[in-house]
Amino acid sequence: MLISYREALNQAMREEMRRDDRIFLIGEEVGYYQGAFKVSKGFVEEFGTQRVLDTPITEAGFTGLAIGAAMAGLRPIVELMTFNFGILALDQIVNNAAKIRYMSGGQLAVPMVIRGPGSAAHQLGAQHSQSLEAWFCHVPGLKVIAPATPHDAKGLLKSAVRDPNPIIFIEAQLLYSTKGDVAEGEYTIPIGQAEVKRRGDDVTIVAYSKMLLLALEAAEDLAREGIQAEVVDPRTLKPLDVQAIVSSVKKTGRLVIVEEGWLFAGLGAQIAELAYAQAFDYLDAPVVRVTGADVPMPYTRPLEDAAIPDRGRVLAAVRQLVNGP
Amino acid sequence: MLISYREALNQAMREEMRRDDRIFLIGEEVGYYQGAFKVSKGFVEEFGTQRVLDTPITEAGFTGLAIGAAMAGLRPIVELMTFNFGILALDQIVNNAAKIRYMSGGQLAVPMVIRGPGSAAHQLGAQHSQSLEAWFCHVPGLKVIAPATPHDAKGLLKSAVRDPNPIIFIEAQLLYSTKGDVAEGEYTIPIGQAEVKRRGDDVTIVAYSKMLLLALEAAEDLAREGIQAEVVDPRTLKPLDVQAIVSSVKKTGRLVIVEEGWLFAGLGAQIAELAYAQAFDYLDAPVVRVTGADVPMPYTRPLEDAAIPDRGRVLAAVRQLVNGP
Amino acid sequence: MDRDDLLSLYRQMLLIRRFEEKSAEMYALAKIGGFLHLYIGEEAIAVGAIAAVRADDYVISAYRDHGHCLAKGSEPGRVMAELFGKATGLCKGKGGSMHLVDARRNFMGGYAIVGGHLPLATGLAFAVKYQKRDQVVLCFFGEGAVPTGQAHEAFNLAALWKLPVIFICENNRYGMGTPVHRAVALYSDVAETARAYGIEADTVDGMDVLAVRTLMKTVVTKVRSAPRPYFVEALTYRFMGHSMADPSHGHYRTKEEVEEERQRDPLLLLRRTMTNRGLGSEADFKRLEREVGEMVAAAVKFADESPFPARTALEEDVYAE
Amino acid sequence: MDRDDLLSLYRQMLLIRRFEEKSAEMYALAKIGGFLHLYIGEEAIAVGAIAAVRADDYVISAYRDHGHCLAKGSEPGRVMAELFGKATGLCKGKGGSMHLVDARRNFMGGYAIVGGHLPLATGLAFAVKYQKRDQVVLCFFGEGAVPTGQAHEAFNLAALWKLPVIFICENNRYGMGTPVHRAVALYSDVAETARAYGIEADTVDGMDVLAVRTLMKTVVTKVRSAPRPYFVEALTYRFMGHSMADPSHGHYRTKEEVEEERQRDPLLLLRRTMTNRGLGSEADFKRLEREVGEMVAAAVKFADESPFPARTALEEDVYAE
Ligand SMILES: Cc1ncc(C[n+]2csc(CCOP(=O)(O)OP(=O)(O)O)c2C)c(N)n1
Ligand SMILES: Cc1ncc(C[n+]2csc(CCOP(=O)(O)OP(=O)(O)O)c2C)c(N)n1
Ligand SMILES: [Mg+2]
Ligand SMILES: [Mg+2]
Repeated sequence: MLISYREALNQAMREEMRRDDRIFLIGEEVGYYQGAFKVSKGFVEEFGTQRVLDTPITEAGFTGLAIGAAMAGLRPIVELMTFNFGILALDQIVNNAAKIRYMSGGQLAVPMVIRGPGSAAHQLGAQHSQSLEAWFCHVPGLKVIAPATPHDAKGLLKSAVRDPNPIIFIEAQLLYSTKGDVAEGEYTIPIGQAEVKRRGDDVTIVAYSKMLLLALEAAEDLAREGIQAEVVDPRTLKPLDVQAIVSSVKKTGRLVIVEEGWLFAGLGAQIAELAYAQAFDYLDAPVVRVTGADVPMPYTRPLEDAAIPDRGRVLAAVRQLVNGP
Repeated sequence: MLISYREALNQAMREEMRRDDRIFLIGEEVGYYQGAFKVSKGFVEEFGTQRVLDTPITEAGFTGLAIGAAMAGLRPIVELMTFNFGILALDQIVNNAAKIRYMSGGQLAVPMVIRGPGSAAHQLGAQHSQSLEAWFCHVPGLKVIAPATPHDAKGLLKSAVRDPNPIIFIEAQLLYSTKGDVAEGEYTIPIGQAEVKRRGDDVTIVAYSKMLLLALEAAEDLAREGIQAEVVDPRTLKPLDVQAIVSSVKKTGRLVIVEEGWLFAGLGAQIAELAYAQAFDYLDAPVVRVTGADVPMPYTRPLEDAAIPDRGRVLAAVRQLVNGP
Repeated sequence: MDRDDLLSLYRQMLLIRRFEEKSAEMYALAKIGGFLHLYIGEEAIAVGAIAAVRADDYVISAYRDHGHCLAKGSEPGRVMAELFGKATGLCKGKGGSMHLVDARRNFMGGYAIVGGHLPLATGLAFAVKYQKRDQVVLCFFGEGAVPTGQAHEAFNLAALWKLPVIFICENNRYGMGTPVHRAVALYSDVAETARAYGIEADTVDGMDVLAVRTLMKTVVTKVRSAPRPYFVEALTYRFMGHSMADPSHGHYRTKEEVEEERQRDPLLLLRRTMTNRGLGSEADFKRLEREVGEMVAAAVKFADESPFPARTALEEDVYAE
Repeated sequence: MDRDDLLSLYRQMLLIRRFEEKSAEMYALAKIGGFLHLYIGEEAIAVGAIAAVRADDYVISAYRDHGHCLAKGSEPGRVMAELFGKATGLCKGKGGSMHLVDARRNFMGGYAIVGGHLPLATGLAFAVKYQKRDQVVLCFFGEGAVPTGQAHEAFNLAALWKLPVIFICENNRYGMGTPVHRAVALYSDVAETARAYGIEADTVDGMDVLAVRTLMKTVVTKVRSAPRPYFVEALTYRFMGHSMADPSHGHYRTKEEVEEERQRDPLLLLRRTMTNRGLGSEADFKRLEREVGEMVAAAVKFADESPFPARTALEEDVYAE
């Protein structure tokens, strides 16, 4: 069935909430407003205000509340209107959600999903256009998922909701309306499994979330030039499926990593380091990273365009890597 | 003059506050209590409560207040009792301090220093033992400094206070009482300059903050085995002195990075990636990272010891790299 | 209260109104992107409050900031150019609608993290007091910011240290689609929040520019003469949707409610007062309409003809030298 | 109020007192590391409040948590073993003094980020209400947490959604070296903070275990029968330094002040009441001293003889399966 990413998320949550009444959805405007990006359309109508909770603007408060509820046996889904506001809840996420199981010596668990859009949309400016996955990925105790397609979004969100750990589930405003084929019926996708979205022998492109679409488009162009790119989508960023990436790199000998976040200390550095360390003798040339510019996001369109990876930059990176400078 | 790291910081701030009365110190217990770690000993007595401000427990509030004061022309030094509590001020640091200059198109500046101890001390547990430099280093608009010696601490803190940008200045509880030679008289150390703390030809060890001391000790042991390690201390983590690291690696052909923070998406990944990319043909073997374990910090001593890099692990890493497995 | 005075207030409100109506048009034409939050219906607060302060007093706001910026005296052309993302914009196109800054006029910016600028405002006031100057700080924010932890930390610090900051809560009854009674535990009196910190607080009809200015003059005098925070709750209503992405009414409020509130349009109210008192004629209002119309047209022209920033601007202004 | 009842309260306070005195000794011997925050002087609050609730009610605390944990019924041996960092500790040695957890007893933990556990408490209460159970949540914290944004966000949510959480502010007059009047704008009545959210609030003598229990019984009955938050300010004093790293007095309070407050030692007060009413004899107190002394000695022995966790424990418990 061909549905949008938004609809896929909606289905995943709806199915899970029907299955398990410990699950509730909490966040700003998730109820009457149907979600700032309409992901929870119809929820308050179906599940009522006991299970679909509109909150005041208190990210630390309601995220912490959800953690407490999870400790007491519920299964919260927290919607952050965007992950930019997640910074305000970071103490709760990092010092409580991620650590409570360990600090308690395994007595407590914090089964919850914290989801919402990360990364830039169009011209939302510096405070509303950030890709913060590298921060979350740094933190032991969290799992981080960033699906790119409706199919993956649905299957992974269902797995996330069933997982007994705190999960950061990163969507993207610009993905919500994209469409894709989603399997009929009940399915889940295991957390921690990458997927090769396109096969190829000449170069490996690792890309996730929005950037996967870019990579796949670029791969089409490259194919016309005779360059067969293998596109690997980690889907889960932590725990990362290192094996999948390394196998591909061993085959192609070349790696390009596309990420929207800032370059310095971005997640791509970690992916690159792992590839270097585990496929050192297979790499024909240094790994190339295509990243967001190391600047706060400018509002104006031409500069914003220049700050975010686009197809041209991916193409240029691959061509230079394959054909030499 | 041989003084402690604590005393070096105290001197730096004192000299700067005498020089420029726009500078004030703000934080929890910085005044009457003389600082939780006594770094501001004598300050409230010398500068008065107008310039040395004890705050309530409101990290977001007082950090934001300092940012506002900086926008209006003052030069705040914010002491975070520890950087763990900086998570609560992260929205202010990242969304305001780091971005205001850019968002205003250069109209405003935020000259301030946010300082305090990062990393673990002894058995303070998961919420009080975190090395968060990778997060700060990821953010454009911030500079990040993490000096290891009293001399560097003093010279860099003075530079930081004079810099017109927001600076994250990371100290360490276990460094405060360490002693070292500090130049007499007025001096500053440029931000962004690494220093080779020990020369050697066989292997490069990059280490900063507390980990530098470990690396230097290990280097002594290694020298007795005939392995000459070159120890490079970046001192400033952002902007990183890539050149200094790369030159050393080109000479030695081998790189070990020692960091206390969590492995995955740690700063060492970025340093490694840069070394690989810029010294690809010079590296004889993959870069080795010695890092904190990817777990919340356990309280109990034996597990804490196992979670934090020690001399043994540095030695083992270097030996394996140099002698092969 | 003389005629020129009232005409000037009217003119300022009219400028904001027409400027924003034009912005909405330009948004529809994709000349403006991102989020555009209109202040239409709330103009009396910015104009009334800023009319009560000096040019060197500080103003800081949230993302719904066009009104405050224009009331502080920024050139409409440079504001519009900023919305267009042009190099001649106040912030060279880097800030946009939510992040207008005019440092020369001590307009210290619009901020898009709800509650996040209240600590900044407190810091501006701290600097004033530290340097023994006598400015005051006006900090505008919506009632949606009242529950945020950052607001509370700011209130406490401002009260503790007696900082000259006037917190102006623009209570337009909704934070996006959330009515205030679903967001704030003590919703019948948002100002009560401030009193819990010992901060003096008043509530005013935010549709009545004269009432706002009168109250603010008293407040500003108090705060300037003896530094301390103050809290003003201005009751208002936004006539448009939360942002251009939202309809003006929907699940959370009815068309009828919006229509009813529009009867209390601040421009209408002032105009009625002036007409009743014989302090403004049809001709005056026509003239103002024309003048303001020309200003806005000129602003659009300026913005439209200005160049986008060069690609090299991307890496500039990240760090100060 | 019968004799056994009072003896039991006394015994609990005594256990906490002797347990902590012994911890201090063990800290000096480096058997315990890290931060050790003693509750000595404040025992009446944990004991009085927890005596007013059921075994299945939730308790959550900050880092000064030995008292709450022991009052909730945790085995002293396992608590001491945790402080020793042993595998037999409540949290297998991974939590330590600041992060005791005893999930079986619904003691949901000690937390070391000031203010950070108030949202958690609110969430426990949310779960109770969501599942239509009738437990209450006791959330203990110091007055230093009152200015934190996280506390305010929690108060607002609890009030808005009428969650059965009782916020118990242990006002010992200092947060480290900061007296309350330098931290809270309205310091004369910390409970006022809660009233700004429409939360009912009371203040009680936190040195008087009977007063605490009496008030708490009323409060718990109210909250259990009609879920809603409640705020109790318990006035108390810590007799020791902020943690073992700090002296008991210093720049921020005098030796005389500490001596004076020690006259109101909660153990002393209860003992006096019991003696006056003829509900406890010297022999009783001697017996309790001996019994408690033995328990504490046994706890130390257990802790001392227990093994440290194996190296393999390092990577365990990061994720649930
Ligand atoms: C911390 C944070 N959370 C959420 C948002 C998303 N958001 C933007 S505006 C808004 C509503 C704000 O309402 P109010 O403060 O009343 O201002 P108004 O829009 O009514 O002027 C929300 C939830 C945000 N910008 N910041
Ligand atoms: C957010 C945060 N900031 C700072 C600290 C450091 N700190 C630990 S305890 C404390 C004082 C707390 O005082 P109070 O809440 O009154 O509790 P008490 O120690 O008196 O029981 C401070 C500042 C912290 N743990 N968390
Ligand atoms: Mg509003
Ligand atoms: Mg206290």
